[in-house]
Amino acid sequence: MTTANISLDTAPVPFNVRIRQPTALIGLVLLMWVPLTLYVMFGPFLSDTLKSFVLLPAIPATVALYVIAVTSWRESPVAIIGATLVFFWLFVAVSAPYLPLIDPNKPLAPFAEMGAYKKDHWFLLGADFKGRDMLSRDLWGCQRVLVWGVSATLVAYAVGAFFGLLAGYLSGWWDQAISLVCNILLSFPVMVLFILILNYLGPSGFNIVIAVTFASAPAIMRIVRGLTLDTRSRDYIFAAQTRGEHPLRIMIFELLPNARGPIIVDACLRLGYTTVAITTLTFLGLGLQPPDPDWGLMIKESTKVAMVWKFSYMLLIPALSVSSLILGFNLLADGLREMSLRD
Amino acid sequence: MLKLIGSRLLQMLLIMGVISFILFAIFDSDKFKKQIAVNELGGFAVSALSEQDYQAWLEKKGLNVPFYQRYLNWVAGVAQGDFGKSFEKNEPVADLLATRLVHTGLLALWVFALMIPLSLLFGVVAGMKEGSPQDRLTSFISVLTTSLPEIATAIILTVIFALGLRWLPPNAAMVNGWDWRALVLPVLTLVLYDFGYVARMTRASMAEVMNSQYIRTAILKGLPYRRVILRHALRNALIAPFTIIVLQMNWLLSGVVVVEVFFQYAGFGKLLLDAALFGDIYVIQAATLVAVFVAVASQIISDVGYTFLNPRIRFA
Amino acid sequence: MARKLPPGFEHPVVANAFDHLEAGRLSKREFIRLAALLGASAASAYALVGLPAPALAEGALPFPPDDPKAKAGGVLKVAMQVQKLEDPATFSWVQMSNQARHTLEYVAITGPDNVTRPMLAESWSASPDLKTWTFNIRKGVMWHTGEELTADDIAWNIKRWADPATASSNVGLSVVAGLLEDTGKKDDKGKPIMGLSNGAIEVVDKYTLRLHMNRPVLSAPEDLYNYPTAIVHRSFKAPLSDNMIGTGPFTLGEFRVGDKCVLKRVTKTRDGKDFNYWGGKVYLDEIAYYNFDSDNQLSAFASGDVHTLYDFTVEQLDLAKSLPGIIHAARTAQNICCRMQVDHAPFTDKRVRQAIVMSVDNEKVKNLVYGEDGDVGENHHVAPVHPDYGPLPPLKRDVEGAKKLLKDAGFEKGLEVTIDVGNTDGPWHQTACEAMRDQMKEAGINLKVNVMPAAKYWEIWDKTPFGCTAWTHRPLGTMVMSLGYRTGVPWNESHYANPAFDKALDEAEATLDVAARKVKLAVAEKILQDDAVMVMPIFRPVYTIVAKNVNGYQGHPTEYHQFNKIWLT
Amino acid sequence: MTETPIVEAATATDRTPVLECRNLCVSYFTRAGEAPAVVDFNLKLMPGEAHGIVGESGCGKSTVALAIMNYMGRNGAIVGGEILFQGRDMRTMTQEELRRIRGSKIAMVYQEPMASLNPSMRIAEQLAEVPLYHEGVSQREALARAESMLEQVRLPDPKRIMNSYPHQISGGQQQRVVIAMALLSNPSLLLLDEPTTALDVTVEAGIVELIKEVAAKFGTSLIYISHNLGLILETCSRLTVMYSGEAVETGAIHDVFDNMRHPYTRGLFGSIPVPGANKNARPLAAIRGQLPLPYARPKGCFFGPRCDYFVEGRCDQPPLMMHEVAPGSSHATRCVRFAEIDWSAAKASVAERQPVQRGQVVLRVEDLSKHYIIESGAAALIGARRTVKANEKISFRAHEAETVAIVGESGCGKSTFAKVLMGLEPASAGKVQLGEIELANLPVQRRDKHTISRLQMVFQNPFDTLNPSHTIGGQIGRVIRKFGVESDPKKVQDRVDQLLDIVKLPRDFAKRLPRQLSGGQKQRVGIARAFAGNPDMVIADEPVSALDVSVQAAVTGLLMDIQREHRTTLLFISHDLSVVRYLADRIIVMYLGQIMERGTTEEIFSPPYHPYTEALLSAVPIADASVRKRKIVVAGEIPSPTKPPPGCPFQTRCHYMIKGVCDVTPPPLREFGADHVIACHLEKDALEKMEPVITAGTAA
Repeated sequence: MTTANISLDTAPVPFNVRIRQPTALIGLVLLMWVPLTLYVMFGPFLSDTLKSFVLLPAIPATVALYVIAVTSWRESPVAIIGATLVFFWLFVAVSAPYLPLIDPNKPLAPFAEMGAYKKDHWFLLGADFKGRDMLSRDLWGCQRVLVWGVSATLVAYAVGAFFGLLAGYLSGWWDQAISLVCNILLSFPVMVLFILILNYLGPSGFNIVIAVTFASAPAIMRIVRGLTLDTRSRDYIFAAQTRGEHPLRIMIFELLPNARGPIIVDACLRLGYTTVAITTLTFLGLGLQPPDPDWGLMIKESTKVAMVWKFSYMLLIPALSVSSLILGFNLLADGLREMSLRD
Repeated sequence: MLKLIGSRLLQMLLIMGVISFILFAIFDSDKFKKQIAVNELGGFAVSALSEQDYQAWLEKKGLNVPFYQRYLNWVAGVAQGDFGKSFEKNEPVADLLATRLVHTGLLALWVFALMIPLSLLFGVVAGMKEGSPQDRLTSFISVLTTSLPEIATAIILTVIFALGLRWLPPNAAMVNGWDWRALVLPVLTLVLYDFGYVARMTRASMAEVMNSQYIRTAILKGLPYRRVILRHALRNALIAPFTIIVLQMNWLLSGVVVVEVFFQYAGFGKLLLDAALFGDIYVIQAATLVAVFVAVASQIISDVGYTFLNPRIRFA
Repeated sequence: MARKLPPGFEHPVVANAFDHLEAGRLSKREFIRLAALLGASAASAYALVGLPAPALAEGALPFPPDDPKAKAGGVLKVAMQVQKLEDPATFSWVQMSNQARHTLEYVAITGPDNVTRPMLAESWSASPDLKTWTFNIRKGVMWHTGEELTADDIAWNIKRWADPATASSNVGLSVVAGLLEDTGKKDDKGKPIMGLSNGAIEVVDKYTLRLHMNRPVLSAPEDLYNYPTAIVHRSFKAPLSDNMIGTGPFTLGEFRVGDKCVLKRVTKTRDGKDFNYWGGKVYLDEIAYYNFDSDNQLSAFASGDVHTLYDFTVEQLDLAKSLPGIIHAARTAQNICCRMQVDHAPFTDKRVRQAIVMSVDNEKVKNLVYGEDGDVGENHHVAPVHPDYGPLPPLKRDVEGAKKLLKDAGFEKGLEVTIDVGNTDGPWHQTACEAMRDQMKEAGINLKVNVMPAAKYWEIWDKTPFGCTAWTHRPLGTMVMSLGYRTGVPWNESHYANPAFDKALDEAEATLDVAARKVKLAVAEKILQDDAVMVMPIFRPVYTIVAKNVNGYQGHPTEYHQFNKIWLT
Repeated sequence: MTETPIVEAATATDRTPVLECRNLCVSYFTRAGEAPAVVDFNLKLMPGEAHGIVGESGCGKSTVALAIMNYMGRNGAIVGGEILFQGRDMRTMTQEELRRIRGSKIAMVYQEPMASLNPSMRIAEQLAEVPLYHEGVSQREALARAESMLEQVRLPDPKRIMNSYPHQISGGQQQRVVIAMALLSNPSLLLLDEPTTALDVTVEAGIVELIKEVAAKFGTSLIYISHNLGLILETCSRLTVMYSGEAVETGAIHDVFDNMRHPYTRGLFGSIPVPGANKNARPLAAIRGQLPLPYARPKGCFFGPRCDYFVEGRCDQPPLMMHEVAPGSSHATRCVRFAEIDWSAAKASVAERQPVQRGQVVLRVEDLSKHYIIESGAAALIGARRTVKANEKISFRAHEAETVAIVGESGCGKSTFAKVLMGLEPASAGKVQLGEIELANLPVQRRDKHTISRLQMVFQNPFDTLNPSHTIGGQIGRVIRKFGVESDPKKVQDRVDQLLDIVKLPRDFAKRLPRQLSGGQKQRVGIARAFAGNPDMVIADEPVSALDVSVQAAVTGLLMDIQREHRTTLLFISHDLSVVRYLADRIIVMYLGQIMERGTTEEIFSPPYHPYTEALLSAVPIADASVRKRKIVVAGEIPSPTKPPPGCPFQTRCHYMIKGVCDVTPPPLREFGADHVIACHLEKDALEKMEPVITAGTAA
């Protein structure tokens, strides 16, 4: 009998324990996120001095978060790989201003090839058609995608989850009405919806947030609604009701926390979709605007100047970068799902 | 069942009506009229136009009448199969749309023809034995492919096969007449993305079925493995993928925009984008409605198919 | 009249010009152009000044000579936006005229050498006061209908342009404007309605047409090759694409806006007789324009889909260089005009404008974007390629001066300005502005470059206080100045209003003596330059690329396509 | 003696065991490493013999079954011992050989019939497969056999059943189909894994009868796996008691039942409410502690930590062997000290309690009715509306400090009644008075704090009753604050601790999350939460049905104690008559939303009976060899509450059914004694003539 090897195993910490984080962690997340958002969204309004150090606190926060993530997701290599990819880009995003990179908008040596040494600068990844350093542009490029992508997803979730809870818990005509609106929105192919909305609002980061909200919120609403319907029939909800709790309280404190797991998984996937969307839209000229570096933009600009083998790196670099980020999100989602299924 | 379909179709028409009206309303703004003028006459010319000339131009374009009136005319026209005339392309929208849809249809046809068998095969094989090498392989491939956005896939494929190896043309504009080689890259791009997703779904559903108790029953009945898989497992495992595959039509309409623009393939997606950028309201209208139609129709089909495949619901 | 000039050069202006030539006040090329304009044959003009004349097809046809090796047949594929063909008189894009140019021809044709030669006209002459112009119409020019082209046809076309109902931009051309008079009627906004003064167009006989201007016009023949002046058949009714009757060797085959425009050789007239083209041999069977928006034209060429393309931007130059093909760079007066609205703070203060202008080194900017190609702008919108360009001393960058001016203007703490950029001709606009940004910084000016989509820019190009507008090529310096800077003219985007300038410009336009005119125009140029209305760093070349197997291709400064003598190997 | 077990019925001739397990060890391999599910399991099964395996959840009894089938799933494996089927070791067989045995020689019946039938195949095909693939008969032949087999398992209208999909027939019918499937190829061994757990008592009785019959008829050997000792007693001749993967005691039914020799077995029996048991006279004795996790088992005797006879240095010394109770006897136990323990002494281990006097009326229910109108989904499209009479004319009273039990099978509307009481659903008609307040149509939102706190509830499913994302303390505290018992954090905290003490949970549980608790502990917290607001009345909806017997006893005991202390009125909703008998003062028997019989516990359990009560009583399996039962097996299934039969709801299954009366007019209320009411068409005397169903024999 092999009872020996069992004793040294400890019961795995359940998934939700890991997801359900102490407030300190939330603090860290904010510490990472708020500066980054400030820097990217409101950069123009910040004074240069402020701009120069606003991101400093975010760097240790990011590293800390990464360490926590890796340690707590130990037993899911998939999740760890995902986290590593995502956090790599997060790290680059928050530390870009402090990395030894030249100004990503500075035209130096057009079409300098990979590893070329021109204008006393090494172009490790070459330069684009304006002679701007690809490496620098590629690294800086992740900032906007990350910030806009994540904020868009967040907003979409806030809206979607709220209506989902409403529809799922109150049901009745609330459900009817909300579902109808969602059906209308869901009957558009996403890209069509994006094109229409952005074409109407005009291309800009904030409008992308709006567009993404319109496109994703219905789907999210459906998910949350489903989860709510499922949870709603649980005894602890009855318990709360028989305690005479206010519906809003029940929704937010009793229902929502238990929909957490699936929502987080879905959110990761959705982050991927949003990233794709933003890059694609920018490529189509409906998204973020030049001159600041952005992967979609780099692709867009390169497609008309780099259509030969010799210059193809201009296309490949941003394409691979964005893919790696999305891969990160997807793996993360997979890992989390895997873990949530285990316990 | 028929009642259900009927009501869904009705709902669809309603939705279409609402949407088209909204579109007319928002594209009625001076901004968009100006945009059309600029695109057609050029910025210099437009700003040189006197107000009177501009009005004359609007009148020539039929943009001077209030939008609800235009909407009514348009609806009336649609009733007789006349979708109006494209400002940019200067030809009846119906013809324009028809040709573009044929192109995109062809693209989609190939995509499905390749994607469905591939993804189902991989998915089923992977799902049959969870955790087996082929399962891990499939999962890996599908995560990878789903993580490559079309634009990236398109670029990578183009760089390798068109710019590098020079086996295939880098764009699908097909100026020298029809050329299947030009279609390869766009199709591959779409297949690659879609394959992963469907394969994952198929795998998941197959795995779930294989873990179900009735499969255990079937095995413990002493049935041959082939029988268990083919008769007991597949039927139940393919219900979910079926609906997903049908819903891919909807997704494909989004996918083609990028691919067609990147490869300059004169299809539906490119048409829609051009129209939107130009402010070509009648084309936008028709294109959007077509898109919505396809989307909703595919939803209906998948629902109906689902109920049909699933006795539990069919005889509820 | 120092000495007797050979026949054809009788015109006093020509004679006078010859004196300037002798005295070295006028370049040989300018003399040739002028002589040709005023009716002398280009060939003889070349001979007179002792320059090798570009060879022409036999019978002095205005096309390159036939190449003995030339092989007939083949389809020339061109990447270009394929646009709609409505009314040639209201063409708004050169692309449209290119689609039509091999069907609808012009009275005159300006060659790559910028010398204007007769086309549908056989020759012309101008009265000494330049108010009366006589055009002898070429005999034996056949419409696709089989009829012969007559003076009446031309007259009919000119009348059509002059008719307000046509709303043709041609009325802006001096050759047409000279024929108009105030009808006394006014439109709703009180603008006088102009109409043909009676007897302005006189059809002397079947082959002779005489125009009576109410003011001297120098550039009549040149105007008649302006792209909206294509000559259409009397049966013309818009849209052109429905029934394309012309005198050219090609007519419309397949046509789909935004897709393709295929031109087919005309062999039979409409009534089934053989069609013989006046212009001698034509080699191509078809000319096929395929729709590619400007970004994708070069990649289309790269993938071998097309033989040539409309144009590509400087960013694509390196890509183009890496491709097999001959790159043509035509020197033009196309430019970007970073102009400030003089009635909009802070630009109301002349010192601010001057500071901005002084802080920029035009040559550096130009070199950064175009390297050796193109001409450095001098902030007065007249380009060296303009025949009436009056040279001024080159600009000097003066950062200190700029700083001082700013200080005086009360901006010692530095100045914040934003420039709108639409990249309407490609990202190089942005590049240029970013270069300017970096230079201005040294003078304490903080320039913010605000990039927007082209279509969006065209909505605000004449409204934004500080914008980077692209102006296309126009044959004469006077022309651009009066279009853009006269008080109150519609395209005056800078809202510049200076009577002194207007006066100087009037005088320049009124002067017929070329050299004198250059001098007069220089005055206007100086005024504009000193008022610091714009930074105009670049006159850009236009690039196109042609596959090796295309013979006889000639680039044209205004990107007009003329493929009669092109043949493929 | 109960009625003849199957051994006698089919005494096999040849003496080779059908099945023999020798030192069988099965493990599951998880992330946490190897988790032994079955350890050193031995079993010898003679032809025609029926062997029972009992144990609580997680004791590995189902694993044994699957191991015998040699089907261990992905992460399971037989790591030791051998399984001899008719003398051949199954572990040496090839997949093909196994396939030929499975379903033909060895067949299995599963716990959840619905899940074990393929939802997208017609019954006919699923049945026909068996002969098709094992005997290679023709399609027609196979179908014919299938149909006749359906008849043999007493399915009405086999034709219809053949052509229907699993979801179209009721649970009981599904289980019969599964049994038919198992018997189709006339197996020599039939494995039954909790075959009736998912079914209602009356239905269960039918199935059990069937199993016994067919086994007798086909001379099949049975292995009957169940957590219910009563069922084992009824079906088997031998049994094995399992605990935490080990067989702790095995032997012939009567040896084990009458003189058990393992503390766990003893504990198990001690915690089952048998007729003798009574909350005051003979309270149940729960087993303390809980089942160890597979990877956290103690050294030596796995039961050690929970055992009263635990002795250090002996009980914690592996390996523990099975010891024959008497040399040569087949009765064996895994207790090292079985010889020293005084088994007769240790019987009544728990002290008696004084019965409480009931106070005045707290709850008054009069003619309460609750009807639903369903027009959901498909129905809506057809435009059909059906009214479901969940409750019909319910009236009764509940007094202070008294326990009123509502008994009934699924669909009898007992849970709906609870919802109406709690104000989650409005009543359709009738009165409900809590003290003076009329609650019938007072939704919970409109009830004031006080009223709400007076009426609280304990829920059925321990895994749902607590919100997984809040700490125990938080959830109890919330109630305290909500009901304004206490407000300032310190006091609340104290109160929480107090309550945890009351439900016998360590105080530091306050900081724990529900998932870190066992089912029983969760249920305790649920009780604590219910009593947090000092309610006058607590509704307990099947509070223990989802718990293992040993835990059940503890929880019910706890409930009783608290009630006793607070003189709370307890409304105990349950389907389990034995539990009800144990703890209720008065009982209400419901069927399809109507009260069939109402009276004190004694009145209910002794004649006169309502025919349904009678059937119910006889259906309940009793784990006491000394008790005799009158067999009344009711036919058929419980009709769906959406289309109840006319007249008396029970008429479809009642064997006293009077044509033209019962199926036309609703039954009259017949009064016996103070508050003993029976709703039946039978005349009073007819009812009174009934014989008692359960007669306690002389205890061995």
